[in-house]
Amino acid sequence: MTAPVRALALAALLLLAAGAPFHARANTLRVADQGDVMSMDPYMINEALLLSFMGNVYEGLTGRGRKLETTAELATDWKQTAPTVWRFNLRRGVKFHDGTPFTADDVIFSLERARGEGSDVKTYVAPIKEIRKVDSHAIDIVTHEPYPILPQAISVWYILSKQWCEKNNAVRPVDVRKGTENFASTRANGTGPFRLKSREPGVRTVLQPNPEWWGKPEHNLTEVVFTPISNDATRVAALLSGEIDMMQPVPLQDVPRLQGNAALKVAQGGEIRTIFLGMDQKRDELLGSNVKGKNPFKDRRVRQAFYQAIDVEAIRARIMRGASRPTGLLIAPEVQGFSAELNRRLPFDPEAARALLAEAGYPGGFEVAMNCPNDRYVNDAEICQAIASMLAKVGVRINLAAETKTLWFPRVLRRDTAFYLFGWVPASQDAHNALFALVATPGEAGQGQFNLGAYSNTRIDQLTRQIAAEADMGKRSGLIAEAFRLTQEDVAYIPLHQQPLTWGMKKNVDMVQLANNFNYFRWATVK
Amino acid sequence: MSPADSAAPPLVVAEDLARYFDVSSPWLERLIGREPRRRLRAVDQASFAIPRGRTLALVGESGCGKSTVARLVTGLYRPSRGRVLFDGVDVTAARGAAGAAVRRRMQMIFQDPYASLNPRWRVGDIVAEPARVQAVVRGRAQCQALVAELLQQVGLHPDDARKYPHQFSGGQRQRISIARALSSAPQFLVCDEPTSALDVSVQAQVLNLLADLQTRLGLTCLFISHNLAVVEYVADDIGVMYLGRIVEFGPRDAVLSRPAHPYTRLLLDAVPDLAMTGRARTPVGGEVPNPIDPPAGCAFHPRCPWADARCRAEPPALWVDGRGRVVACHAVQEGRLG
Amino acid sequence: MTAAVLEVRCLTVEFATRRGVVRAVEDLSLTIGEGEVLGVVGESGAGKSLTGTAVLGLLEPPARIGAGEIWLGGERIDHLPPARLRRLRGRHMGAIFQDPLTALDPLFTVGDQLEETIRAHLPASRAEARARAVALLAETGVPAPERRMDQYPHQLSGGLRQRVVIALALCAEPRLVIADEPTTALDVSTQAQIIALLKRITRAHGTAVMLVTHDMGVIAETADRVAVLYAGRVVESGAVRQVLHAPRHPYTAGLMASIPRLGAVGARLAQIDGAMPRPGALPPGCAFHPRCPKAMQRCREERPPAVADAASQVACWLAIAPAEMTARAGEGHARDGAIQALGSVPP
Amino acid sequence: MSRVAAWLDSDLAWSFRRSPVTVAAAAVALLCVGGALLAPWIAPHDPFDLAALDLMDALAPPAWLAEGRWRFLLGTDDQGRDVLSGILYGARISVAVGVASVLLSALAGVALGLLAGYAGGAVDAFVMRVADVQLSFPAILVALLVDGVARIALPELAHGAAAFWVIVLSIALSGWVQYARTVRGSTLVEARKEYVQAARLIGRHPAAIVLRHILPNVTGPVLVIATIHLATAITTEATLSFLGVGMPATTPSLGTLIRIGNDFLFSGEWWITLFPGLALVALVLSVNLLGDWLRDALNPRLA
Repeated sequence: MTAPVRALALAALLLLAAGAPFHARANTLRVADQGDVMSMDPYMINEALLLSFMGNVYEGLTGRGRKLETTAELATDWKQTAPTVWRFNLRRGVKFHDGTPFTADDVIFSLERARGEGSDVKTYVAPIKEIRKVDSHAIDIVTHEPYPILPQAISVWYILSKQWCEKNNAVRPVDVRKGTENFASTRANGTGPFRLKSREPGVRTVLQPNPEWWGKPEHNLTEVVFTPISNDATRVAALLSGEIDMMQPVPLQDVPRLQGNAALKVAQGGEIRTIFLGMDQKRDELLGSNVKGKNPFKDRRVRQAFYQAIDVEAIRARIMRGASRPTGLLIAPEVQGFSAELNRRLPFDPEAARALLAEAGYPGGFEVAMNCPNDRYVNDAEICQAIASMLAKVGVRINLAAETKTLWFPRVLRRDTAFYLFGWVPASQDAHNALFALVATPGEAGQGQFNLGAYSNTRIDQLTRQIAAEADMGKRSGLIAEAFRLTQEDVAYIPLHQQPLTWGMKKNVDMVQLANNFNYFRWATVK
Repeated sequence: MSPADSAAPPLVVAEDLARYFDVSSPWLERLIGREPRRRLRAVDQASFAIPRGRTLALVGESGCGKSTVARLVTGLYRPSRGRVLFDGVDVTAARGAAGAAVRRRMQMIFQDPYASLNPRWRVGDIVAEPARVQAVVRGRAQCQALVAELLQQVGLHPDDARKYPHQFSGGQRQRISIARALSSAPQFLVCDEPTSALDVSVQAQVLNLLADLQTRLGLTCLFISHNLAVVEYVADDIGVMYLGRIVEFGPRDAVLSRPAHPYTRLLLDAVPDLAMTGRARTPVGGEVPNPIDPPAGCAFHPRCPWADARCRAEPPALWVDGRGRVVACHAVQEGRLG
Repeated sequence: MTAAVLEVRCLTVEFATRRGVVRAVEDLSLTIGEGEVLGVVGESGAGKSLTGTAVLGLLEPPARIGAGEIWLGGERIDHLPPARLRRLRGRHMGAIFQDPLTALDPLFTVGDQLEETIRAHLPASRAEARARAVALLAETGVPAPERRMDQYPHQLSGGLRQRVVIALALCAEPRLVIADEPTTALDVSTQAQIIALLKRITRAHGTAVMLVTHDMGVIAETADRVAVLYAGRVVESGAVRQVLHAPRHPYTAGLMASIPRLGAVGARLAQIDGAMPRPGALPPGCAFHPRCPKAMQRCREERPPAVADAASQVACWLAIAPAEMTARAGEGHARDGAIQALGSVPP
Repeated sequence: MSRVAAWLDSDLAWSFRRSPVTVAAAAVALLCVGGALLAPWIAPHDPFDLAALDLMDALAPPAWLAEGRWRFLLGTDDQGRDVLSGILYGARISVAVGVASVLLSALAGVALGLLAGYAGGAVDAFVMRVADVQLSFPAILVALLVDGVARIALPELAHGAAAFWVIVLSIALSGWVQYARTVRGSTLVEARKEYVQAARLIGRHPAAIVLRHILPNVTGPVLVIATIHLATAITTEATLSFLGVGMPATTPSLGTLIRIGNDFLFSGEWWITLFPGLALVALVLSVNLLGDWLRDALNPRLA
């Protein structure tokens, strides 16, 4: 061996040797989900996955702790100075990722952005009337009516930089229903513990720690790589092969296999997400139906017939492999306002269903299209198929459209649907959020923004307003119960179940699992 | 070879025919490479007349433009300049009914007997096509009768009408081609190297057949060939082409026995003589230049032993000598060579 | 005459088709001596190109040698393994084909191809190979050979390309050159140049040449001896002068008469009626009899053997002496006769 | 009868009989296509009848395994659908999509190829540039695009009957280029041949020349491409369905069945994906082998 060759070989060896520990020390957390984060703009869609992921980059005035308690983030403290006025003191010395300082102007700008055209997060800021700037780091939030749960309710209303949005022509968020992109769709400028390093929609999104974050990091990550893998088997294979460190959801049929793998662990819990079916109760003629000139869903008997035709226990046993919690309510037991007494389902009874249909004037059933995602909820498309087959037995023919959420979300959010599957987590952990977003009559201020069948009951609207303003918890519970009872009587929705929360991880990964399924990397460690 | 009626006007007249082909690269390439447009002068200044019942042969090597002339005369190509008169009618301008009428009176026989018959058609359909399209015959029975008659005329059996071209040999296919050409009862026949793809024994059959038919039907012919020996058998007049131009024109015997243009002499010398077994020749050197970029002056000057400064600079015009020959050559005109 | 460079004995080339074996060349024998040009002439489909291909060992399935032997310089080559044959082909046999473009690799310069071939077969340095290549180009009449060495085939005219192919065929100084229709794709004026060149060079190098062509004119000017093929068999062979001027086989005679020649004004061309039969559809007896004006009953029944006299050899019942005919009539084995007759061919 | 006899005696039939692989491929293809066509009569269940499905039958293993039931010979999927019936009905859809899209793309490709090849000039340049652009998009991408557009344009129609035509259109849209290129090439060659000039000479209409003279002479390669394209089309449909943009899950094609089954590969319910997968492989492979054979058989050879 000649001298230069030997030197080269030595250098190569050294590089290899240096590379290995370097690789180990670079604590990259590779995460996979069944669907992509649809945008980098936290106002683009009110979807838990997006809010969860962007919650690592952006922060609200308040936030959530390890036990889902409300914590101080961009606000250091707050107090109610009048029934409709809240004083928030803002954290000083906070900088956005681009270096601009965070001030009260950014909060005011973010309010206008969140309740303006194109925003999908109107529900969170709907109670706010205005924000008055006290000084550069203090504001007064004025609500229309007394709103005791304001700090909890705004925990996923993230604050954007006024200057950055204005400079980059991103003052308005992109409307998911119309589907174009702007600067903020692919770039992000928050104050959070992680900053966006790169974004390839549908392929990978990379975060890296923000060294100038105001808080004290409790993670040891150097990089987070997020990859959507919609195919269940592929996602499982990626975890088994070590290509990724953490994934969710674990397909229910594969839970035992992952549990049996020594290198892996499965974190399971009950998610507070409720899966339910919605029906168009507004149009005079249903989309994709053979019933012309009228809307069968306007008839409560039809809605009840649908309800009673569905065997939720069979879905739990076969499709959810026993891991779901069938529910009669739109909220989970962990949510404030839940009532065990009300959590009863109408019995599964195909005979009754047929009779109700006949009574409503559809003895032979009818045909209707159904919109369903196939990469949003646990076994979403399979549930829809099973429901289609159950409804077929009472004579209802379902034209099932199961598609990716990037197509499905805009479609159902435009209310271009007759019958659909949906899931909801009240971000505030409070029943009011569910009533306000799902049950209230749709309106400009964000009420009923996710009431996609446009169900309307003026009494419930009134109750919802009262619940918001009611500070007496006992009275408040009564109001909530009444609202849900009315919802059930009307069969406004067909609740199905709360889905299980299952994460698959390598043994060396630690992450805090929250019941709202938010993935905060600030508490993640890789050993 | 019927005697020409010198009083009657010629059947076919070509006046100053020219045809250029655009052989430029695609415009994008041209734009990028800054290449100029390139034109190939396939035919330039070709004028001739063919009297009724007579045969004009155009002779020259490949690329000299003789086949282009054939296609210009029949209207397959549009001339870039000049015109063709058929019995007084401008072929290039005739359209519609007038065009169809003219076309019925002229037909063509092609070089390649394997490519000139549609392999998917039965011989009967091939032969009948011109007659059908030109409405010479009507009805199935009439058509079949015509096909049978034509096939017999060219020495095939009427039953052959049911066969496909691949069932025939090259010579037989050329007979089918001739039958097809005769099907619309034309007066004028263009033969584009009709025997150059055939074996000699079959070539004789086809040449004899053509000669017989011409006599019997009183056809006027334009005969294209590269073989002077073949031309001698069929032609009344001979035109020699070089690089798109007619360089010598005259009655057969005059051209063959007393060639004037140096190129005609070269061609004559190149005809292998079967009597000269083992004889060594000193052939004229050089090859036909690229027609896209022809030499200046007389196109033949790089190969011509008599070329001088004038030949290199000035293209010679056609010139009629005292003995009725038409030649385009400075040397001949100046009397520098016999 | 010196020893034969190429000797083909009773060669049969056949095709296995679904309807049985078709013989495209049958019982064909040839010899070519040093510095001699043998013209192989016949109509398309007569089997002349197949013969050349068989000698080169380039037959492709379904064609194959069915019987017979091929000897090159005293070595039998028809059954050699492909690798050995390939070496032999490069070193001792050169080939010139009809289309010069297919013989040249469009991606390499003329010089590359010549040098590579020279160095593959002769012990020569790069410089020596180049010098030899330039010399060869000059010899084949390529003007400015130094400059042409660096050009690509598409930059040359057809005539120049054929000259390069000839140089390529000759560069390893082969003993035998097989030229298959070397002038057919060329213009008349260029044809004469190439014929003259081929003749001059092979004479100078003492190369044996098998010149395959359908053009009697080329044969007349170039060949020393000629073999006339009809339907896969040699019907007549001998010295060019003899065969062309005093043909003994009616087919050769008809062929010669049907060639148009200058100065025969006004005459009608003699013609042979009909067409050559396809291999596989040969008539019984003499394959030529349906077209032969002199056909007799015997021609329709029995295949004539090849018989030779001092100057030529012919396979025709007319040429066989009546005594011989009666002598053989009893045996009825035309094939034996052919072999015996061949044995008497002068070397 | 004499026609049948003549065909049986033809070179094509001869080369077919001589290749055992081709005969086997033809038998498998015939079995697949036959099973697909006869599905409504031979399938034990109707997998497209949602009312007949029972979720409680779901995930039954093949009959010969423990817990297997003879009612479901090859087991059931996650919705309780009989896998065997699913394969038969699914193959029906796959074959229908394949044949329809091949016909459509061949029709479009041949027409455009003839037009480009015969008209030449700007028309040719335009068609071929479009073809180039088309070719630079992978077939799947084109299909996804068409599917996406169709879903936006026909929101409630895009599923069910319309989905079939959307898939057919998608596959045809990416498939026509090959036909067009081949036909254009052959047309250029044929148009230069003298028989076409002869037809022009007698004043035949260009359309007549193209249709009567050129078309019959360029169809040979089209047949070969069509056979191979059929296999590609079936695979593309399977891929599309696998990606979830193909046939709806309630009327599954082979590809949809494989996708459904794929989710259950790790959990041990292998029969849901294996049997449809085998059926797809058998179908595509046999059609492909037939195409290869046809290409070789139609290839002009010596003698």
